[in-house]
Amino acid sequence: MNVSVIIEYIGVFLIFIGSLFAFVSAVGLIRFPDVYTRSHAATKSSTLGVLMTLTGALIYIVVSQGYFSVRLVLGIIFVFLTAPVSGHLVTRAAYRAKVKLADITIEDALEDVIHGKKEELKEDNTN
Amino acid sequence: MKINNVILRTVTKLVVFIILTLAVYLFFAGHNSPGGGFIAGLVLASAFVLLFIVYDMETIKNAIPLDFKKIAALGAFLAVGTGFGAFLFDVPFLTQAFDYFQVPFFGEIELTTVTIFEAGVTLAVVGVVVTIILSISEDV
Amino acid sequence: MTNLIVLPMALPIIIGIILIFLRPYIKTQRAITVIGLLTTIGISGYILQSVYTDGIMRLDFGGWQPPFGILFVADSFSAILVLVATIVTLICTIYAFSSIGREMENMYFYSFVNFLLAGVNGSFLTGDIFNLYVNFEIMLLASYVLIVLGGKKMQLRESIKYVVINIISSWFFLVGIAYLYAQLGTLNMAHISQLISESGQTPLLTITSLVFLVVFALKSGLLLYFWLPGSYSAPPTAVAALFGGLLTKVGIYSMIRVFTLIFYHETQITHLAIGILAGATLIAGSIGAVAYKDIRQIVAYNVIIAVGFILVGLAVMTQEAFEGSIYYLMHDMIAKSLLFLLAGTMITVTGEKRFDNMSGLIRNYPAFGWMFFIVMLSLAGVPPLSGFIGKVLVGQGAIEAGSFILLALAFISSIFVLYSLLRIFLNSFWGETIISFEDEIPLRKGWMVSFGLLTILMFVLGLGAEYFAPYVADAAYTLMNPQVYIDAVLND
Amino acid sequence: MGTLNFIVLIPFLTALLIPLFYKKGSRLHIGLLPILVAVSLFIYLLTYIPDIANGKTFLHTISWIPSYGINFTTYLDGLSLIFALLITGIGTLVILYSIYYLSENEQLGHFYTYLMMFMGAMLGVVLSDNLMVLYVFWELTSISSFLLIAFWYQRKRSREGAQKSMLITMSGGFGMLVGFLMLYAITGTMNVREIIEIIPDLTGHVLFVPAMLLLLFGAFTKSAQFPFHIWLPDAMEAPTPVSAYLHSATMVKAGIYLVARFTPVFGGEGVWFWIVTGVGIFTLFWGSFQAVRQTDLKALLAYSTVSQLGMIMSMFGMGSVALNFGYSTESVFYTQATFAALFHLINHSTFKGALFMAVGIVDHEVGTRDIRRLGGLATFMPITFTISLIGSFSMAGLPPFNGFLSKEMFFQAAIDITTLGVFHVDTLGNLIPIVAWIASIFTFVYSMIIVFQTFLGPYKEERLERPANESPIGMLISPLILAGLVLIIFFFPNVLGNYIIRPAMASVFPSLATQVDLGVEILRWHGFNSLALWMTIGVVLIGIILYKFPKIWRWIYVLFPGEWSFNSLYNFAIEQGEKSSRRFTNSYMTGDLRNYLMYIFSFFILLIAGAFVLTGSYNFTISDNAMISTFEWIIVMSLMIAAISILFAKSRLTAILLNSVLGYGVALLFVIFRAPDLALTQTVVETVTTVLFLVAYYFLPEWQKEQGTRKANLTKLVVSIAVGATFTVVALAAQNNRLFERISTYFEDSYELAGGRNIVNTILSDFRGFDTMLEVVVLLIAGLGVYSIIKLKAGKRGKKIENQ
Amino acid sequence: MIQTLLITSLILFGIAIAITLIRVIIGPSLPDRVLSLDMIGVQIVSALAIISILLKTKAFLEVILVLAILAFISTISFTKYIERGVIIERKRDN
Amino acid sequence: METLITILSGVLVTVGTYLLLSKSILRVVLGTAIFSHAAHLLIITMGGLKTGNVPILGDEDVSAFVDPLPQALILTSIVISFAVTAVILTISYRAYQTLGTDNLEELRGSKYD
Repeated sequence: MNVSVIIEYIGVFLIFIGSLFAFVSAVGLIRFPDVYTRSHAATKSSTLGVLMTLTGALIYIVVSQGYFSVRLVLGIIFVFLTAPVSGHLVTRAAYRAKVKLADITIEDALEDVIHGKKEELKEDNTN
Repeated sequence: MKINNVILRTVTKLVVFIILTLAVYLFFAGHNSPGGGFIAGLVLASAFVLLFIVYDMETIKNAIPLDFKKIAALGAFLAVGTGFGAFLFDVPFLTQAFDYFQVPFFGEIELTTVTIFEAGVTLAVVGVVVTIILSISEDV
Repeated sequence: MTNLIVLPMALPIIIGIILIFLRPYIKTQRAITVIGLLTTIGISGYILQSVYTDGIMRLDFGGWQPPFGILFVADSFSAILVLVATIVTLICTIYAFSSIGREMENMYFYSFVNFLLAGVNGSFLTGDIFNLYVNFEIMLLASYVLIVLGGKKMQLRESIKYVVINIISSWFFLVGIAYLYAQLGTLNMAHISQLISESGQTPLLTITSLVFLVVFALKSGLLLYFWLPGSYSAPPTAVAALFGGLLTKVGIYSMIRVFTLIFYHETQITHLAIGILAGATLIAGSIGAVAYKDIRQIVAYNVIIAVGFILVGLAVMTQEAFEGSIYYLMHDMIAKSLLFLLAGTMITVTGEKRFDNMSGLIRNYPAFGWMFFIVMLSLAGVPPLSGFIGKVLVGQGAIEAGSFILLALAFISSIFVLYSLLRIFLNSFWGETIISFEDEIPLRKGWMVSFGLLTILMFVLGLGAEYFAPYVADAAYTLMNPQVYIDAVLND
Repeated sequence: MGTLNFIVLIPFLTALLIPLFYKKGSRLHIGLLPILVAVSLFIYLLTYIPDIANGKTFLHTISWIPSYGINFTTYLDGLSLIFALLITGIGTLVILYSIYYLSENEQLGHFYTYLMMFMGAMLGVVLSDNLMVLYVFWELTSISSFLLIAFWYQRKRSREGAQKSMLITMSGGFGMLVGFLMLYAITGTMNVREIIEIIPDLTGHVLFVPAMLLLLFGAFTKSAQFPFHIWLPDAMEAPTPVSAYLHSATMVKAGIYLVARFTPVFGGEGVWFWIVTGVGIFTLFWGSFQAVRQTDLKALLAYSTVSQLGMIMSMFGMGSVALNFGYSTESVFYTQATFAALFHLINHSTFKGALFMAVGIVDHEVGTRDIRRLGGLATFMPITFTISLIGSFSMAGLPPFNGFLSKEMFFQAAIDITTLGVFHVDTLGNLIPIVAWIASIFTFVYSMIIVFQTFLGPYKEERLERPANESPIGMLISPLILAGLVLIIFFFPNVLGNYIIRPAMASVFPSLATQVDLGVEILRWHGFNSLALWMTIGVVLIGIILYKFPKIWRWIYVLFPGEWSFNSLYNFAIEQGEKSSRRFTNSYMTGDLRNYLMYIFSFFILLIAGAFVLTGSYNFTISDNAMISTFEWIIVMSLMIAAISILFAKSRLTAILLNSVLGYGVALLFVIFRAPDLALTQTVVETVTTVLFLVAYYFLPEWQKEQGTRKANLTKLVVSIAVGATFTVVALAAQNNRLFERISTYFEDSYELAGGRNIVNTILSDFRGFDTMLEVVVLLIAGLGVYSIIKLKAGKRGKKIENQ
Repeated sequence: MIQTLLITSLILFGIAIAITLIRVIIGPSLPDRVLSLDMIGVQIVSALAIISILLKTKAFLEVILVLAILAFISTISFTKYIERGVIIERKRDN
Repeated sequence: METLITILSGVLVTVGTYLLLSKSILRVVLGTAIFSHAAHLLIITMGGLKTGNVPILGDEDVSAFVDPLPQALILTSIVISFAVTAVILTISYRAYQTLGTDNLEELRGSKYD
């Protein structure tokens, strides 16, 4: 087993673990009670899973095909940059659109700050 | 109503830069790997769309003072115009010429009329997509 | 210089594009459009002549040998239609100069007209089935815009139906192409035809051809014309005239082309179906034409009758019948445009849509009234106007082929055409004059020019039928002998 | 050469010139130009008489559409000469009459244009030898008749009459055209002469009888034979000169001309004999029967014309049997009917023309033609009275007028035909003389009504518009000439017979004319043993009784109430036709897109699935299929689920979201199918489309739950599934029916051919670059279109909710 | 071994996509769906990476990047729609 | 695989047809979008699936490629569908704005009598 094969394995394992993460976060997406908690599953673990997979793929390709893909690197950077942002945006949108928090939620710190001021916001599209 | 978009805007700036680079890459890579005029145009257009979404129309229009309809027309003109080039050389309409040149330092370079054609396609696609999106959103 | 045959399509496109840059200069736009169309007419005439003398012309785009590239093929049939379509477009455009209004002219109206013509001419000329689809789309998109341009309620309402139905038909077209490609693996129409004659038209190919039948029936208004009466009534007069003259004709052309060049082996299925549809169209169109008092409805149903009539020629598949269909196509493009222009002008000058609300127009507009009378006779196939020779030849073909039911339907339908238009004439042009001379809206010069030109064309086509006979005969010969077309494309 | 052709064309040229010269109130009457033309044509045609009488014929051809055998061929023989003389002769008189009849305030320019057009067309009909050209002129006569009937187009009745005549005669014309085309199909020539030569060998052709029937249809509509006669009385709305000219003397005789002209083609056939004779004789009866009940003098004359035309028609029918025998004395015997027909044709033109003009004078002078308001005019209008007397008596078949001669010959022919041994004449044929006789009684009665109820009896000035006065002499010239002819022909019938009718007989019976002289000596006196004479005497006696005592038999008309006529059938058809066609069309043209789509999809299913099942093209195997991995299964299933759940989406955003999912899923599939370019494009386009949806949907209403009846939803479901199933099944079969190799392998050399390694891209930009170019144009149109549609708004903008 | 692992990972991603799709379908709120769509986007991106390895081709690397970008744009437009209705504002109001 | 994808496009067609037969214009537009997906899948299936490599000529010698022609056709078709979708969306939007309804039943238009 030479080095490259080992590195290949590392890549593949990264991919595999990434896929596990993705799977778990998908399960989380189903099982969590409200959109805010689900967004955790989606953005945190899923992002991690994707990043791991992509990194794994990058490594694997570098080793097996001897090709360093700038596009893949860019992709990794991109996902790294955007995934949290989109998660953030969705949650914020959800909150502004007055999506109900789960019953088990204890405190809504933003209630007065946002909903207090703007009753005019549309109640549209919430289901 | 004020919505704090700082995070989004910061990211967007970077992202748009990536997209533009990608678009240019896709445009030139198109003949030999996935990509090409169409896709480049679409990707480019999506960069504009992103800008419009994240910022607003007026800001972007001021930043990029272009009439996208004319860009689209120009693109179509280029695309159709390369066809008319055939009349000059008495070859069938839309005959594309290509050749390879050995250039020092860069190695083999391919020069082809397809590039002009593809540039037209790209411009047309960008122009049209942006025109469509803008026209509808402007009409509030 | 075979490149010439791309010009009837490429010239309007490039002019349409240039006009975009000239948006504020309406006068220049008009001038360029007219010059461009005149040039196109000249080129089309030249193409027709050269096809007649030197045989079928073809242009392989990019120089790729068929069947690998796309190509344009000009045989007499397509050349004739290109010529007439361009002439009709020119005349409708002249009408539009003084009717369409500055607002629309400023909204790229002339570009869209040019694009429409490009799509139409491209459809006539292309020899590649997928390219035909693309050409259809050019024509359709231009027509979508033209039908809705102006934004009146009726336009919007009818355009939705028009657009959706056309999307469906384009979709069927794609499906048909997919089926065909799966079986034959090629897109060049001549090549398809050749392969089919090698393998025989298997039942599945026949079914594929029926998919195309659905497509072209939708486009040409053969029985599936539900979109037609509404959408031809909605747009401004000049546009309606263009539609009336061109749109269904492209469907008819494609139907004829596909079912003579490609699917001509199983006529007892495909052509029987076409015959039945044509008969049903004649019946339903005739009934529709006498059902309403709204002028534009009547006129629209007349379009439907003509579709049925022309396709009788395809259904019976004889040399005479094809010649008749071709004559009738030429005639119908001209006469229908004129009819639409006249009907639209009647509505403009009276402000009424129903003929029983108009009366005595002939006192105010004598020349106008007589042109309506002439176009009515021409459409009914009264000699020596343009509709006559086509009718006679289709009739001959039908007799020769023994299709007496179609023959009867075709001729009875002309009585309905006559009656439907006669009612308009009697009620609106004759009768007590309602409009006083002070109130009358003067007819613009541009209108009269376009009416006059079309009327003259009807006479030319009718009295000078002999002049067109060799071209028409050549066109019909190619339709009857697809091998001529195939040889011109593949074997030289 | 081709002076004959010019005879036809000159009236048309005149028609074109008239509008140029016409000026209201000019010193010279515009009518002078046409009268000059007509009279010179008449005189010119007269010069042909000697040649024609010697058996010469004239033929000239000008090419028109030789490719289809359509040439402007004129042929002048005895038959056409009779008609041509009538057309130009009566035409001259009518124009002369009209100059005084029509006021200068009328649109005289139009009138004479139409009249000249008609004259040319009519000459064209009788002189053309080419079927198609004959048809051309035939339709032109219909058109000019239409224009002339509706000369006073402000009147509703004129327009209706014009419409009716146009529809009926044109329909007949179309039928006749088909008949001609069939003749062409049988014989392969468009020339009547050649057809006559060829046809004897082809009478067994399957199209022979249809062609004959269609041709007769044309002839009967034009000549107002029962039941197509209904247009003629309504055509009387035309100015009287027109009625006199078109609707009694010339145009209505075009049908008769046609029958005469085609007798050599179809004559001798039983069908021809029975239809022509039967329809003619019944029309004779029906016309005279209806004429008696009329109160409008012109309507009365119209029915009388119908009746007389029927009579002529029946005689041609009877004469045609001669051709059944070939040459023999017996056949010559039967040709006498035709001789009588031709003779009566001329006579009818003279006396009916005179009568029409006289009635026109009455109408013109007293302002009414209702016989209930007329009476006692003889003292005020003696000349008109004389003319009417001559005309009526001639029509009634009394001596010493030409009507007597031809009526006698008619009776004789009707009696003779009963001796015919073929066509089952021995049974039904006996009816012919009886019907003829009864009809003649009615003819007598209405003839008396015309002259006596108008001119004798009490003078009712208070019921007239204007007090009666004799008309200016100008208007009297033409009827006087005609009345004079009525007398002259009676005294010198054989001049006519020898020089004009005899050559015409040769045209009708070309095969017999070569063997024997078909001329007939017209006798004024047949002796007392002639049955025909006794029939005439009977007619007169019974006629006088009926005329004197109308009360005892008029109840008969109650049996034939007006609503039962074919006229009301026509009106009913027109009215109900519109209503029911509207109902029918509205029933499927609902304006609802859903219905239309339903029709289209159903059509698709029926046609494609139907053909699929019928041809049994089912062909399904998965052996050639590519492998499916688990991942792919999952993706495809997910896509199906996503697609189906769009149907259940409660909000539009969900639907768009799911559509996005579908789009990305399809992109993923493209990746799996090794199509990177497609995946790229699909991804971007999907996103842009989604953005577009979102942008546009902001302005659109939230989507409502689809409410519909259970049944409607079920139908939708069934149709959808059927469409999907048809689509799939055919697609599967198509895949497994791969007949040829793809052409695409060619493109695999793209690097050498087009200098690109990405095959798809080289196809797009080079091999099929034209598609791409057009696609750019499509995009451009869409972009501009969206811009224009948005920017250009009709009227005031805003979201006002109005329903139209 | 490598092959098996890769395929397993691919299947896992497939299942993940399917599960996420269920969330898109059942909602209940719009943000839920948008979130899930975004997640499907990145899951597909990863799946693409694995497919690229399996197919031994570089052709799909562009797709990965483009898909990542565009999923992001989609998400942004959806969130903006939910938040404000208008995706593209005429003029910023702050 | 071909069969499966064909069935998938069949399902898409069914869904699209059902949507097209709806009252709301929005659903109709969505229906057309789904229809175009179905057509694209059909076309690529008709060229044969996974019969070879990605149709990009690499340096290495690969003998079999998947059929590139349908891919080119689909590319064209995708763009055209996009153009059409844009136009019909615009039209329906304008129709709603002007006519105040997106319900096709209310868009029947005045009855001609």
